[in-house]
Amino acid sequence: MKPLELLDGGEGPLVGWCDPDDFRDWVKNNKSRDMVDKTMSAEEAVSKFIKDGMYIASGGFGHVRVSMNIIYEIVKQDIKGLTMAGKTSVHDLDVLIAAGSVEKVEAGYSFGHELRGLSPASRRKVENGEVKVLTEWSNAALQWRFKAAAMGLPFLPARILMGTDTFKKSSAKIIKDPFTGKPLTLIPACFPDVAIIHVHRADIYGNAQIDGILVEDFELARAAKRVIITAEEIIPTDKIRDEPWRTVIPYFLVDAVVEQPYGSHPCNMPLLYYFDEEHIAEYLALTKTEEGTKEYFKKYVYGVNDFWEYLDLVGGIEKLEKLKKIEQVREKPVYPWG
Amino acid sequence: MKPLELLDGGEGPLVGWCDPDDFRDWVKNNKSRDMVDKTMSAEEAVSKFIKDGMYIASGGFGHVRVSMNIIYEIVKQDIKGLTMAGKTSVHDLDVLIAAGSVEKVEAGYSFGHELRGLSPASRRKVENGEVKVLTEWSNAALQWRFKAAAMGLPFLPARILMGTDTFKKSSAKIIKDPFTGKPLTLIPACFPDVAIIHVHRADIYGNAQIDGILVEDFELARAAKRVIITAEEIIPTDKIRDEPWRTVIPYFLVDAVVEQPYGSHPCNMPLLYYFDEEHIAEYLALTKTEEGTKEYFKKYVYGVNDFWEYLDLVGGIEKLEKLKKIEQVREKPVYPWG
Amino acid sequence: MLLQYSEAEYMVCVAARILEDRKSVFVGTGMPLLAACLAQKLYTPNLVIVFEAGGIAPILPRIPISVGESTTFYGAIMATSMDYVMSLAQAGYVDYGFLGAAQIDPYGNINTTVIGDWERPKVRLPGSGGANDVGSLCWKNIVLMRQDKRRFVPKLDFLTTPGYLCGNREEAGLPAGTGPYRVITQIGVYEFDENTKRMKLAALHEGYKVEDVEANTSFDILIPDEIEYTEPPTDEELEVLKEFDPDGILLGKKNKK
Amino acid sequence: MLLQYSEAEYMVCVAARILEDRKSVFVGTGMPLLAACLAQKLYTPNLVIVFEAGGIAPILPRIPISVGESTTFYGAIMATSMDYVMSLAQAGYVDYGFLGAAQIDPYGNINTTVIGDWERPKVRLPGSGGANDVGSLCWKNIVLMRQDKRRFVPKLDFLTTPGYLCGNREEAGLPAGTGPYRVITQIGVYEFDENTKRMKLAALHEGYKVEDVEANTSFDILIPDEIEYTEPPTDEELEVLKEFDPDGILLGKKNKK
Repeated sequence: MKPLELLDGGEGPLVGWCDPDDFRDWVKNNKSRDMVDKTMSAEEAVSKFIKDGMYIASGGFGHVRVSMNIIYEIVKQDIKGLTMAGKTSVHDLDVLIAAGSVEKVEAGYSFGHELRGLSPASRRKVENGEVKVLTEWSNAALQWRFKAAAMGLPFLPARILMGTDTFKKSSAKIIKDPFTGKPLTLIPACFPDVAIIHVHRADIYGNAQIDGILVEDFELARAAKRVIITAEEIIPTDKIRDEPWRTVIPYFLVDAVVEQPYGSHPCNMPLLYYFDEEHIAEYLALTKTEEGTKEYFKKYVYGVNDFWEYLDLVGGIEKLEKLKKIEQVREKPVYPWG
Repeated sequence: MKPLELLDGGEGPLVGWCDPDDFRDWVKNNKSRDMVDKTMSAEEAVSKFIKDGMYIASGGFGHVRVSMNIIYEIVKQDIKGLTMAGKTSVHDLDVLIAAGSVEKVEAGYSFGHELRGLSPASRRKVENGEVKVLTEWSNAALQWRFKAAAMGLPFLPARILMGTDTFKKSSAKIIKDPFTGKPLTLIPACFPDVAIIHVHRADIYGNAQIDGILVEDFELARAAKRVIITAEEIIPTDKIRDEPWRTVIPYFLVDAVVEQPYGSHPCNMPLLYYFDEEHIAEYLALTKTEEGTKEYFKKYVYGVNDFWEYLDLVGGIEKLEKLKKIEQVREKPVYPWG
Repeated sequence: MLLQYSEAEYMVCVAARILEDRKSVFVGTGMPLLAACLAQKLYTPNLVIVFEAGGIAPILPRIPISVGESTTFYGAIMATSMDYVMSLAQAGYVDYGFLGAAQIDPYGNINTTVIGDWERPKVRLPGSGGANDVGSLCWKNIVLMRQDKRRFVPKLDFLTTPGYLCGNREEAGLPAGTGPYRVITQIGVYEFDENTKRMKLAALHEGYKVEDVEANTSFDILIPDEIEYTEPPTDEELEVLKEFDPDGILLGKKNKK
Repeated sequence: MLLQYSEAEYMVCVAARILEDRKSVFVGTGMPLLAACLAQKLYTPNLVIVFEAGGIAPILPRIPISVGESTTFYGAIMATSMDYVMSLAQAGYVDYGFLGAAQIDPYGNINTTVIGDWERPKVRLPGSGGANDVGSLCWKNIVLMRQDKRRFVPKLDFLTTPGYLCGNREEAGLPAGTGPYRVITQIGVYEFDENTKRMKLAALHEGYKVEDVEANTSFDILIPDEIEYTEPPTDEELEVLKEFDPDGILLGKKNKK
């Protein structure tokens, strides 16, 4: 047999990876195939499934379709030492860094708020060493890491990263492909301890539907060891069974189902409500300092009893209806950061 | 760098594979991004895109959602020397073998009609050497070959085939995975020359929707160099744009769009019409001999001017309505082969 | 002894009783599907049926004759793709698989590709289909097949789907902890010796003797000191089977082979 | 000279004129999206806009501020996933990509990760995001960025996304025939020498001189013998930009940097 060549290896630590045989054992022993009611409160879901030091990943993309009620609950329960996938993780990651919950990041797109500018809190903490960037990736690399995991594989090949420092700071490898004879990157699987995914609707067992683009949640839900679903609404299972082709996440992947209308606020929920740019601007302004950051969390996380109170505080039904109108292109957005 | 080990290689020929860089060049030069009307007759689609000696793959699964109007047209135009992917290809492959169009097969599940028994025509021709089985695969292996191609990759890893004669007669390889240190199969991509996919509806540009399971058509449409879509109905592009999450095949993958209601007959079209078991039984009975096979084609392919005449011949609207009732569980199926 | 029930019915009933509740099972049409339906109705109401073409946990309005037809996703919790369900199996989500076979060897490896030489076969069979995938990726595989000396052979004409290979299944790279679990024939049920991974009689069906096993096997098969017996189909089981397959389409066919 | 239009508007208009009709383009929000929209409106009506989060060919009701928000699949021909669009790009279906950068080197490699040392950065930037993917997989990449001596550097603080690497892009395994195509700054447009793969002035914007290029570049940049000039934004272009971005949200922001 001809020897295959391993050409290069990233120097970054292999985080979130495990032997697919170990993941299979986890699935066998911990993921029930039984259809049982998994509805619970955000408080219960976080205290049950998210522990200090875990590797977490959040669904959606940037400020779009993010489970903010779970993010705030992580802050409230003062979970520490988390590692988070920076898979165009923006507001969610920034809030958890600002709160001191996330201490390590696998960076894809992180520490920025797209057009809104860089994240004051994340920049401060990364630059002063409080938060450690473990590895660098691209967006495609991170989602293919989840896809490899979803497929029960140790890696997926890809034609990216070669020749760059992004590769050097990753844990990918480059081989000489035995079919083409050309260099090919192998992207290691990533099996997060917990994925937190906000969806349009789910039944009590966790069968979930998402409207519009899936980003990488189709894969992430299978990659993670535990999946917390938050849903804009709980629907009867009959509705799932009426259109089974609309199921994006089947129940046996899911460990907790939390019903929370407007659960993505201040982020966008496609077709339902737009970004609350005023709130995001307030957050970005306050998190410029440590004091302001404390003020933000005191007001919006510690100062409210639950997400309903939070929704009242950020403007209540009037604000939410306005965000709905903007989302549905019936009203012009406002960009206070412009 | 540690040398990687190439542990084993299948002895089968590497069919349908090309360097992903060559496929990229094909895509650059031959797949237009322009939205142009691609509707044409089955006759035109076949004469334009299917040439002697090509590698073809048919969508759907077994006797389900198969583009029979194109299959019959291939017979009618007497295309020869085709290689076909036996990806649970059943009736389509058997008809093309019986007619002498397909001469080589990459076998996954082939030469059988599931519960209906083995294919008389295919068995005869494989056993007497008229048809050559090039390679052996499993169903998952073949669809991952298409998935690798769809992703623009030379291969996908998988944990199947190891240790078997199926592997030996494939063109897969086994390496020592650099992450786990365990043997891992590499499934080479497969880029068919033409894929023929029957769908529920499409617009004139080729944006296509499929109801129910996708089998492997989501991947196959991207893997093939040319894609012929046949559709139960053509719909306005507005309907596609109203629900873009229902698009399974976007227009820029598609080269021809043929509108043909009941185009899957005698195969099943999910939610629309059931298998025509009487017709399949007639086919299976006639193809027991070469004479019977000729008779079948004389009657149902050469003896009709188009697919409409064929539909009349197999029982017309009354038969089709009956198959609809069976499909929609309003009437009991008949199984003449039972 | 075959007055009240056929051999196929006996096999299906025994298979149904082996399945566990709250587990998932990859099924093909015919006997495996009937066994899964029977189990779901009588013994394992929460059994999750998965079809290789993409249907997951349907409410079957009648017995599908193809694993890709629409009844396989009728009222399902998900209608997805082959990649999705095969990936689920590869990631460890599918507990049981059912396989049929033309030949089996002492390690539970099976042949569904050719009888005779591969280049110029005496009988060309359909090939692996999903069998190699099911046999590689599910946690426990159950083989349902007719037993005779030409089918229970020391060396297969073609090794389509892995059992324990030569006892080295895991070293070959197949997922750890997987492999053939039971073989069910018209004569009895077989398991695999924990150490040698070779086939071993687990139980005889009513009316059969150890000599029948030996007379229908071309290799040395392990026979335990104490012989256990399976229960024949109960009236309740037979009634349910009749309900699912009133015309004997699925079982009648198998009997003729 | 910047009375009627801003530098950002000039850059967007030049970018829009570079795109070809009947081609596909990967866009991020901000300047790239405005350039694509402007091109679609005036020059390349059949330009196919692709967003990395999954939206393909939408009918934009307004300018999205995130590449994942719902307007990116409003009236689209497909609303799919990141895997799908990245796979399309990997298979050669995406013709153009747009990239921004904090630093660029003579080979068109770019940095969007850190200024200073990676371990303890002076400025931590967002990282690659989709940039490494776009820069690796699209056929032709266009970089839009501000030019000065700290940004046009001989050696990047961090090589986030490949240009021509050291001229060995293809040998490194990146898809054949791909690479940076143009760099557009406030001063001019740059291309890459066919042989050396090093950056070369293609055209200056109105009002700029070769000395401005040299004063704002920290490496030897190739200057052709004959200098070409770009056309400044036309009134028609500026009107269309105003229509798309009436409040200057997307361009105003860029100007402030």
